[in-house]
Amino acid sequence: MNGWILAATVELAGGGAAALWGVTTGPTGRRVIAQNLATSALCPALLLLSQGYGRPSYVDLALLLALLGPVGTLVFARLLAAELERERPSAWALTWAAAGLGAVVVAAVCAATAPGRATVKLLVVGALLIGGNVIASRALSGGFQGVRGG
Amino acid sequence: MSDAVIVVALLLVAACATAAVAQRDPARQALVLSVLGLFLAVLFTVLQAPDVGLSQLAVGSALTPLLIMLSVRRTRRRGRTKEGPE
Amino acid sequence: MQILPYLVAAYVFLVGCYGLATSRNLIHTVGCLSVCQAATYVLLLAVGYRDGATAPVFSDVEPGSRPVVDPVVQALTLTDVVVGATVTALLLALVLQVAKRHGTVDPDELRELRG
Amino acid sequence: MNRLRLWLLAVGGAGLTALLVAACPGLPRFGGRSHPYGERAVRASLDRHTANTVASVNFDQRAYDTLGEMSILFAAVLGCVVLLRQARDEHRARPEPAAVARPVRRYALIVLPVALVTGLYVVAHGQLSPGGGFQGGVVAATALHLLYLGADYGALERVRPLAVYETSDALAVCAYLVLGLAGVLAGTAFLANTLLPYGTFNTLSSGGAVPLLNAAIGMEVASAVVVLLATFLDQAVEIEEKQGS
Repeated sequence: MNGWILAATVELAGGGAAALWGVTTGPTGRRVIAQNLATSALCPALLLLSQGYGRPSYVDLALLLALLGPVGTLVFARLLAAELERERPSAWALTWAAAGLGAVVVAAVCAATAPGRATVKLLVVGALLIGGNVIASRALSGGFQGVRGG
Repeated sequence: MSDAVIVVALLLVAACATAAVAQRDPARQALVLSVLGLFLAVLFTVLQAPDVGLSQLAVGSALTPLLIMLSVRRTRRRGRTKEGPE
Repeated sequence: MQILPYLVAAYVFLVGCYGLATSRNLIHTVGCLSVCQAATYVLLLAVGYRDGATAPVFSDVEPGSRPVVDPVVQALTLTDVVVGATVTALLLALVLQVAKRHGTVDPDELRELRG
Repeated sequence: MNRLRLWLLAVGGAGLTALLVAACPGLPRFGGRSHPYGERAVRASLDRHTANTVASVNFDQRAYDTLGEMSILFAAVLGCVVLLRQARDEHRARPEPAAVARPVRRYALIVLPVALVTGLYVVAHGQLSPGGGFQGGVVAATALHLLYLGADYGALERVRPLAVYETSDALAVCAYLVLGLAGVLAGTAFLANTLLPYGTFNTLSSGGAVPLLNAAIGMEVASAVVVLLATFLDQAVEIEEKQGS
């Protein structure tokens, strides 16, 4: 058990429990936000685990999650548009906190790996994670015109 | 002590499975199921099965929710057209 | 810790079964079935785990330098996940067909329709 | 009726719980050191220069199982297409174009190629790093549907000639079978990985037939998922019942 795995355990327990609580209670809009934040809580945990186990190839999991997690949220944003339009859920403090957490973890893992292709991959994961989550949050909160039709 | 992360992941999966069954509305269940998929992927990672974790992420994060939500939309729309014009 | 993963797998399976039996919406039933499927993944991977081992993937570690977990159960689980997703899709297609034919997705109403 | 059912469920569930809990101590100890099959699989995989043992099990040592699994996938997709075909009392309505906010559209258009490339990367490195045809195929197929999320169903339909994907699904299954039969023709066994050189360990072309079978599976899964989602999207978005029927 090293520091990386300990950090991942803490993040997993805290973020996971919070996401689970958020996704099972409250109005639909809040649940979708919790589903979105589950991505941003668990993706850094996967990066920390990859570093803790000393297996750079585990970063692929974080890459896939950063790529597909926001896509899943956009699916809900699209197909629950009518309900979300009424609620316009938003949780900007949490979204930016999660984005900051992602940035910190990516920076820490980057600092611990030798510069090279692995660093580029990590930066791509970070960019996809933060960009995706912010876009998905804005799509949920109706920060731009709601999604209609189709 | 080194198993703490496995225990945490297992407990999250168990709790999330309970929650997924307890949600009676299919759309809300789809939300919980997609989070369950994430927890499963993390559990597979700590059980040292990244291949399975990737597979679960690919299927659970976007594909299954999309299928369920499309079915929900179809059945709901059906209900609407049934009640609407007649 | 000795049997906790197996107990969790059994618990998840039973919870899924409970949901299957008490569900009032066929789409929800399909979701419960995928919870049951998750139990099989947990069970299989728990059987193959080994303390302090790493994944049997040698692209970034030297072969033989660290103990590895069992790859056979991982391969089984891998196909299980993909087949599980397609089974979910097939069942959802059946549900949509039921909804078209009978106009309801409540299993109890369906039983009444049959008379 | 309902109470009776619940009682029956409780009795059955209690019995099943007792049996499952009683079975738990009989299972191999969690985290134990004895994995006879696993050790042999790892040795066989290293003999054949395949870095990812899981891919070696799937596409070399147990390739026959993967064939069965692939036919399940094929049959399930076929079943969905048959079940959800357009019925006689339904007609296709043009889905109204959706108004998607510009940032979402931009995000979808940026991520779409990234996701496609990631899918191909995961398929191509299947025999080296975690990943393979199943995972990569699903990712690539999901990536295509970003067009539905970022624009509308019409945009997706324009770049998704369904017949092409149906054909490539069938072609990929055929390719897998032909690769298997090649072994028979060469005098060894069906799907035996003996024809191609094993290559250098930990390079893209290592592992003999594993990368080829892997690519066939990737193509099959990707086209199968596209066809699957197309039938569901048709149902949810396009096909409507005739009014007053």
